[in-house]
Amino acid sequence: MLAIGENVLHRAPMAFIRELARRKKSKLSLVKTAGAHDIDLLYAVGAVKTVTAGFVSYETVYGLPKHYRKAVESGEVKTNEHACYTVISALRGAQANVPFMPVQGMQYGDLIKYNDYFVVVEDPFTKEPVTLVQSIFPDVAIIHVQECDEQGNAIIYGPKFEDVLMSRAAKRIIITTEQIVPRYKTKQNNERIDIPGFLVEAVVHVPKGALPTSCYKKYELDDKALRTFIGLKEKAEINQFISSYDLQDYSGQGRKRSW
Amino acid sequence: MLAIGENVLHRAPMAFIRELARRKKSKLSLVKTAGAHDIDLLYAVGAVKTVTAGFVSYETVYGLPKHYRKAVESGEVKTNEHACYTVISALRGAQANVPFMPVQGMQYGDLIKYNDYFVVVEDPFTKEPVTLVQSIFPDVAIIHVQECDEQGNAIIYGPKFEDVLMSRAAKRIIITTEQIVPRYKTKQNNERIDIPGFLVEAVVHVPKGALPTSCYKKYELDDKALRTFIGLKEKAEINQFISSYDLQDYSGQGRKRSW
Amino acid sequence: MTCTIADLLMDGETVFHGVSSHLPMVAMQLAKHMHAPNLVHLNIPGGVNPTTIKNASYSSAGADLVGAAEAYFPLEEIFDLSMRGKLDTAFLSGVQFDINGNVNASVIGDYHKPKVRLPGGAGSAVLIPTAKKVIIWRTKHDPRTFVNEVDFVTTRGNIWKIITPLCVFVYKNGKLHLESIHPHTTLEEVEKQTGFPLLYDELTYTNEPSIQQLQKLKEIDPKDYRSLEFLS
Amino acid sequence: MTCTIADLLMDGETVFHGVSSHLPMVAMQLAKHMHAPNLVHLNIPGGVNPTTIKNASYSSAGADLVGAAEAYFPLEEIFDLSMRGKLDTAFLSGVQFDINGNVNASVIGDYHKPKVRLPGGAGSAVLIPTAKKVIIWRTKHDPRTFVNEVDFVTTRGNIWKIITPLCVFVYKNGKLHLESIHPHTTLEEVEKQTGFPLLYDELTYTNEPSIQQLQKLKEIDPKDYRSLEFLS
Repeated sequence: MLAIGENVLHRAPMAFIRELARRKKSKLSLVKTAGAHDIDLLYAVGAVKTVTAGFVSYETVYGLPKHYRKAVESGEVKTNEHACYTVISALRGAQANVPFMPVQGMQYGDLIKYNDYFVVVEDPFTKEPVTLVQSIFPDVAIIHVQECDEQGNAIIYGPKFEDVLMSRAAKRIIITTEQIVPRYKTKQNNERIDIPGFLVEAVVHVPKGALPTSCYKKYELDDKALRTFIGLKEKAEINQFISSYDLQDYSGQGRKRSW
Repeated sequence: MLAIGENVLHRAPMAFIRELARRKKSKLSLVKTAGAHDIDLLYAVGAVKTVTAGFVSYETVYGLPKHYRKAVESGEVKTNEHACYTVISALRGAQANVPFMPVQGMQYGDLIKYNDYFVVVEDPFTKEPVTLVQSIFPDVAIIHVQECDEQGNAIIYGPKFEDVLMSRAAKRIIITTEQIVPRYKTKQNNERIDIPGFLVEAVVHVPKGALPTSCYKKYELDDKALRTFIGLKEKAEINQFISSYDLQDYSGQGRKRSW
Repeated sequence: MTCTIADLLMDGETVFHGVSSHLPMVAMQLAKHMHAPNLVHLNIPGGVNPTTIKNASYSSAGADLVGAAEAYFPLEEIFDLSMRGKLDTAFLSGVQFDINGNVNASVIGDYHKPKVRLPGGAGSAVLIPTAKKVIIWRTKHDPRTFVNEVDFVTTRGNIWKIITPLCVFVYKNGKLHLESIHPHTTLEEVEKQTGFPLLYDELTYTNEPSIQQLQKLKEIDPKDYRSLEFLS
Repeated sequence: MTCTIADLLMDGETVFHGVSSHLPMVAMQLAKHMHAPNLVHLNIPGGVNPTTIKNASYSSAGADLVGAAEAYFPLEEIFDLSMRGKLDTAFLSGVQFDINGNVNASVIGDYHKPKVRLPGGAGSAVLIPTAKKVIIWRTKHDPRTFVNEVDFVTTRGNIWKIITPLCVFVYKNGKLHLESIHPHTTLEEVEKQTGFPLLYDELTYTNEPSIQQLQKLKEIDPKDYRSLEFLS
């Protein structure tokens, strides 16, 4: 199970996502609160078995994620629908390595009836009913950051979304980064480090690695590329779209394909 | 129930604690992970009914908290002994407003046998036993910080201990601060703000408000004062010790007793 | 719609909007500039009270809201805040609504093999029950949106008002009631576009935006992001 | 004792110490400077790998450890890390220990009306069961510390080694076994000071500190903080 950092169209680890597509990964289980291009692309190449999320859609101007919808509506793949918060609770459960977390609010809807990862029990202290959500233990978290040193000490500028939580919930953490900075620089900002290096398994230098989504302080979203992707239908077109990023996605490793 | 920020001898909100003593508060319930002078002082003036903590002691060179021990051993007051982590879990429960949190590790000792805030239930997902700790809902959290603006946007430098968590778990939050800084200064550091102002009920300007404990970037611990306090026995001596801070504790309000 | 929503917000309230929420975001800024200067604006990226929303072109969940903010308080914490009963107002949406206050943001058709897979309720399933007040806004008002019975209950109840391009519904005694209709429409039009029978006591027209509001709107939202949803 | 403890630590391990823990803190720094440069030093204030501990005079939980650190990773997260099975070694202590690996840090006498209220186990009750390896150090070795039966079981089991001023115990097959005795003492002395019968197979003397270790100790801990506990 793969936890993907970022939120909707912001700081998605797209270079890593595209690499999964290039390597023809399949039957992936994905988890995140709110996804868009990342999830839609992996569905477009048939790489996904299930997605656990509270929300899957582009934002307003880009409409709905067609590839994702097509796959779900065909019955090929499964959506484990959560409220975004229950994903957060389930990841907090993994952070503390407990099997479930209690959560409020879910008792009013039918998501708890249709999904076996929710269960209602009696609170042993008050005897009132309480909803539990089963913890989600990602195998890998993939997070794109602006700054990281070679040890993996990573700093996220601007919104962190659920990335820090994911780095504590997952068994392995892979960082892709806009910039590799020297250790003395991360150390100067030691109290601002979001992910300490000793938790990190691999650091990959991928400038522009979040494109076509945005990366705060680095670049805005690539509107044209996103609209192009959304308009694609054929597998060949989609593969070509991914290939168009090949040089850029490997540029951090001196254009060698090292990951 | 009062949650007290800081850890052992560092950044304790001592001016506020002394004010509680001056006002002859009694029957207080205290919660924290690891306490020392703060808890010992409140016990010394007979202000406490219960303390919920994982550890109550001065560190090595200052020995044991005599006033606390005397009170507990006389049977006057109660200690709700936790592992420090179960206090954290219980506060996380309050943060999410759920009645309990599951926690690992406790099944090997007898704390869960002797204390009714721990209970073992069956995990409905795996059918394995799991320990629950009842959530702790502090009425007030009192936190001493280095910098805060008038709106209550507060920045803690150096270790935050459980202070940020407490500010999310408590119903009301009171900040005492070394410095009141203008809003444009906190705004420049907006991503570093630990407690946003809209959560804060009151901000009190108390330079040196953590003395005799230390305050990172401001002052070191006052060794002499601490040793003096530890040596005191009579109520009158203790009251005199507290009075010796009167001027200093009110200096932030132009030496008027405004809080 | 923006001004109608702004009028619902009170000074000092803690108010949250999510993704694809330009319209409530602009309404919150409008309220802050008019009658509610101490309103606390919360959003997904975590920017508390961003001073401007002019850079939020394609997203109401972008980093620009943190850059211009007073403090950082992200989604995770906003959910917790709502669970603690400290979130005054939440803006949420959905795809289908029925007269009983049921909200569907999940699927059209069968849950496990849907005819249409919707984006999902995001935070709705936990925020609608726990926020003190919930305002639903929806830029479509037709019989496929306001239906006799929703296909799936993502969550239900605890709705305060629903604002549409045609009218304002208020939820009371377990039912949606028509509270006011917008001046440019008619009761017949609202009836025609609503899939359930309209309940109402006294029926009024929604207040027209004031000149001051319209002027302020031009300042805070010069590029008319509030209308993005109508275009998509 | 410091050198004996340092020798137990391996390169690359993630190692935690708490309050009142100058001795293991110095041992960790010693190990880092000798054979374990990639050891990850974790502590309560959250300073990952502080470059110096020379300012930690009265406290092993002070802000100085954050000031000199590579990154920030506080107590809350260290507990979580241990729960996830990712904390390699934890240094903990206690006041009473018995042959069955029971640890008491809570009370002497009755739990609800104690003769002596001890400081409490702090993190021990959750860390001893969940850390991969637990090293207990105790600067007192007498029959009131190593007792026949503890007054209260704060936690039990999963101890790797116990280091005292006289010897090293190892916990195996559910019992504490004597592993080695320090060169300056005798088996008779250890027997006299231990409240339970000593179990041992082959008995050796603990390694003496090397000259390199002693030199390095002077550098990293010139003020001899490691001896603070012996003075109190």
